[in-house]
Amino acid sequence: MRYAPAVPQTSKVATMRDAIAELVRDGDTVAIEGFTHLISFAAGHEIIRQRKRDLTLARMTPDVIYDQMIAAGVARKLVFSWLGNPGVGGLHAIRRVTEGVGATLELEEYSHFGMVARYTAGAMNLPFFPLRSYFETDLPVANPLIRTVRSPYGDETVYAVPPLRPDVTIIHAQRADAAGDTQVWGLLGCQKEAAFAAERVIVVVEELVDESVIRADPNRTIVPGLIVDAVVVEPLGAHPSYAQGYYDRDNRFYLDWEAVSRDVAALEAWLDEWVHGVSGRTEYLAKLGDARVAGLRPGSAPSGSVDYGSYR
Amino acid sequence: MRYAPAVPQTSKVATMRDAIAELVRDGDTVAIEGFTHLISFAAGHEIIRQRKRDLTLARMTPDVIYDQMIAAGVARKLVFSWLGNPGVGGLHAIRRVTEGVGATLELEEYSHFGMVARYTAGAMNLPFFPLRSYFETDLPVANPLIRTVRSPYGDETVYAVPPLRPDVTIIHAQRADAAGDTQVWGLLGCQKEAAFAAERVIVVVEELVDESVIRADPNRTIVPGLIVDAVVVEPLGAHPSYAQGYYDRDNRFYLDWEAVSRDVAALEAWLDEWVHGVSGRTEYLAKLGDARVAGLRPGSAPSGSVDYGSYR
Amino acid sequence: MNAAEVVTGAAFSRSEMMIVAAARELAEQRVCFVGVGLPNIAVNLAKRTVAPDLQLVYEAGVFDARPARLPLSIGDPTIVTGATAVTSMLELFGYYLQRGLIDVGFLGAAQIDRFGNINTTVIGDYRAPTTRLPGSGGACEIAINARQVFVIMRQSKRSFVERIDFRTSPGNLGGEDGERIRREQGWLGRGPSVVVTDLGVYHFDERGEMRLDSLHPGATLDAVRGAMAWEPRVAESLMETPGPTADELRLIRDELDPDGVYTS
Amino acid sequence: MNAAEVVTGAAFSRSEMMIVAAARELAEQRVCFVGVGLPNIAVNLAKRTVAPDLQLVYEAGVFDARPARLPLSIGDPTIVTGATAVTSMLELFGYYLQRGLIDVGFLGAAQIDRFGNINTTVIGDYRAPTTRLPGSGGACEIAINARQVFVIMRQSKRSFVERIDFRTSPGNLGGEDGERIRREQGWLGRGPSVVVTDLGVYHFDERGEMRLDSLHPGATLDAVRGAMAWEPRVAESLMETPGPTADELRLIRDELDPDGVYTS
Repeated sequence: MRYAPAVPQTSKVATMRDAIAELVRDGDTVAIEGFTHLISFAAGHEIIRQRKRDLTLARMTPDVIYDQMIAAGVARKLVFSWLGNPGVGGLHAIRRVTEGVGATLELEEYSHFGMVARYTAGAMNLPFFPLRSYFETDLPVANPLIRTVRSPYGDETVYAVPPLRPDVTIIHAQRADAAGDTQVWGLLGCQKEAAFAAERVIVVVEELVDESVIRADPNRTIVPGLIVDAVVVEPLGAHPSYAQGYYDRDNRFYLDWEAVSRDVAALEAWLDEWVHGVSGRTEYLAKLGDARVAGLRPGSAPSGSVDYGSYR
Repeated sequence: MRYAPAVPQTSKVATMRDAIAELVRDGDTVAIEGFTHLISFAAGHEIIRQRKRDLTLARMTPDVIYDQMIAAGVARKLVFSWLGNPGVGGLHAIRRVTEGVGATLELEEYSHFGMVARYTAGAMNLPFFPLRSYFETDLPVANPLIRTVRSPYGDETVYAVPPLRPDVTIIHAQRADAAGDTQVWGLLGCQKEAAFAAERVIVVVEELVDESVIRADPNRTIVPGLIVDAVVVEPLGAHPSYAQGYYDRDNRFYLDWEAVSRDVAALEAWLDEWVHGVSGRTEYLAKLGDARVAGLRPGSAPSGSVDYGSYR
Repeated sequence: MNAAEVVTGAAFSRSEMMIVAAARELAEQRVCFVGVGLPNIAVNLAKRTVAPDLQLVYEAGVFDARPARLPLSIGDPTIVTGATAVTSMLELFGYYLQRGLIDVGFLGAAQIDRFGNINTTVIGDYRAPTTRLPGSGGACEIAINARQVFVIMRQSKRSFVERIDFRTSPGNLGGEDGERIRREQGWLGRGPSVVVTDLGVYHFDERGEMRLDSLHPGATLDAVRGAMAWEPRVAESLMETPGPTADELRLIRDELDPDGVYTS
Repeated sequence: MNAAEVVTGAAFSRSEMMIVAAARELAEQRVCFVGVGLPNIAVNLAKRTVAPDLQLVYEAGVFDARPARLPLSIGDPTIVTGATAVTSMLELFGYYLQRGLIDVGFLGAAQIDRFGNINTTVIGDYRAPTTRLPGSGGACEIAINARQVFVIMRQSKRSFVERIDFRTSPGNLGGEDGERIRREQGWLGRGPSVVVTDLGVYHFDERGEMRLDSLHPGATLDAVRGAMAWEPRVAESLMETPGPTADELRLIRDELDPDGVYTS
């Protein structure tokens, strides 16, 4: 049985420059998600280059990329659950604008499960999501959006968080087709929830693949093209974070960031050199050098194939 | 880097007879889950053979297997969201005990999303799960456990369902290791949620595989051995339903069931011949015959392999 | 379609005409949630004719299925192999349907009233029914959350009733009152917008009431009135539904339903 | 362990002793939720020594990890490759942690009080802190939902305080009042049960207060008192922690932390 030849789906493949220019607007709530791996540094840098302003940045773990973005002045507010340079230490640009009486960055703070639950409420179009966190803590005092809700079954009272609905969610993934059907393996984080919760979605990928690759293994798809507005092909776009199966974390970078981030002048110089000083990811990678990238490649650990069966 | 030689994990592999005898008790709430595929007919038949009584049977779609179990008298109550012989028609044994004033089977009825949400609340240890179903319908009237809950953000009121926590959940899967780490591809239904919600879990599989097969592709694992009490190896244990990649639905069986199910005597004779008259799945399959099984095998449609990378 | 291709006379059954008319309503639609039974064949016909890019969503957890045969049920393995995405049902109902990503929910019904309220639960009293029907399945939430709802069902005085015995899925609320209810409860959907039967095609007017817009070839207004329990509103410009094309009939008979399960 | 293997004197650092003592507490435990920082190395040491069958859960969504190297962070790719299961964080926090499947949540802390209440949010006033710390991450829900909580941290008058500046994660409620609160709010966990520092090992008494049960080699009660802001309860039968074995030190120095990130 054959289908009538379909009108080819419009490709959503775009350059990073165009995707950010068209889909990220001053004042937006922007979520760049990816827990430890698949963090779209490439998109963050382009947002800095285009000098976006007044963004509310949402992310479970504002790490080095948000330190860079906040240092560059794109944000007015941060919505988060853990703030740090993972495995290394603090984020000094963010500390400078959040410590003391002159703090200029507005914070809205949850726990990890609270953030996940917020994205999930957004993805499910629910007015709230219930959870058992926050009992006997100061978090609901610090953040009045963490509220209680009484169960309609018995007396139990649990906490609730409100939906988070980013204007734009940006995720990095191993592969997608031109329509935006996106697959990830390894850590899944909250990318699916953050994408479904958003108004607009940008997917950045290591590889653009034919639709048939996606359709051969539909259980790996985390985001359908249906909700994707742009597909940006940017290999190594998650450097210095990692992409499972493609490259390791560039730990030297994370270690080096400690000193850069502590020193305002050094940080400015870094942004000038590595963000404003390059036109995009291709130049960034050329600057980084092949040798450094080669050192990040992992050995092979194939998943093996399963059979979906052909049913005609 | 090597691990100290681990104490070998106790194998959970059991016969169906032992698993059902030890883990399913009279009066239990039992959920055999699997949406259209991977329905554990083998476990249902063993429950009939062991003449379990007073069960509350939960399942989104009570189909032929529950028609057989209810005809055999194992159940006092049914918790469900859709009742029928999929693609064929009604379930006449169930209709006989639910129609008219002499109805003897207690019903507790939801919609699909309501049932999924109940399992999810059970799996998450939540006192309720909110959803936007049931507005302007008679379902909350028919089932007073469907209640409203007011959002702590604004005036919005949505519906809620209570957690479903089966005493035993039984799922069929393509493969597991001896510790019960279980992988499924194709439809995922609500098996994961139903398993995590349960007190005890029985997994029935097409194939028992080495732990290394599971660990090669951890994203495919839907249920960890941690929550599994018994692993039963029962190839074709989902017949006449299907197992993605292994066999197709035996549609002739579903069509034939219409006439069998309408006729009390025919149904009794069927149970005597195919359930009580065999000692277990091996005899059932021998009776069924190789030719019939061969006709159900699909062609091949491999997923392809992805690389997780080796990080040492 | 090309009128020259239209098959006339008794060369097609009323069920075939119903399925063809239902499929044609899907032209221009993008994402369709496929219900059990008749919707399954109508939507699969649309995918092969007027709406090749239609993305089929099955409640079993499948997005953008490309079934290589007519699925025997809405959980058939043929809807999985070659699909774009397979998800848990929690995500399918939560992230796709309740999130508002479904353009059309396509449902069948046992009973319907003039406002498109649907009963698939019981005939008679809920506690002691004369007929126990399947129940909601996903219909209740599809009716509430899909942007619009299409219904396909055979029409009779028993199915087109003044008052349904049980409201499984809410209808077209219509009017200002409906707008208010939707707003207060955060509904995304507009409810039923099309009902296709074996006699004709109905849409809904501004008050949310069903209106006969098209009569199938061979059907008459009297036949329609004889197959429903209320006096129908009829469009001023009542049309005749163009009959099935040879291609549509071939697809139904040779590919989709060679055993005549849906069309007998 | 075999006492003959124990390394004595200054052949190990206080940090090494702390990590070793923390790892040993995991003997007999089955499922451990691994927190950021020091817990990561302590748990990975336990997996190689006293608890080879320990199933490591990482909040990144990994169950039963078998890291081939010390993970650089709790989301390192080495915790994924070869794991038993990888799930979304919604499922990890919901189906594993909140469901009550975690035996031990292993946390670090910036400040702790005598009842094990933990602060990882701010030093100073929340709105204008002198030091902005990372915040909860998963710690708040781990403290509430894990069956018990182990804490590893260096001890000082700044970290062991009379009153923490912000309560990020609740402590050991203790006593009848604690039981009531747990029951009313449906808590599954008992809160902190072990605190391991660079000076000793504490458990909690029936009122939920920390009690020094073991002093590390070379540490004195005076040193302990000098490194905390309240007068500690001390076990009548105060023990000396057996020093690290050569194997434990080799694992830390050669395999787990060759660069001395955690042990310097």
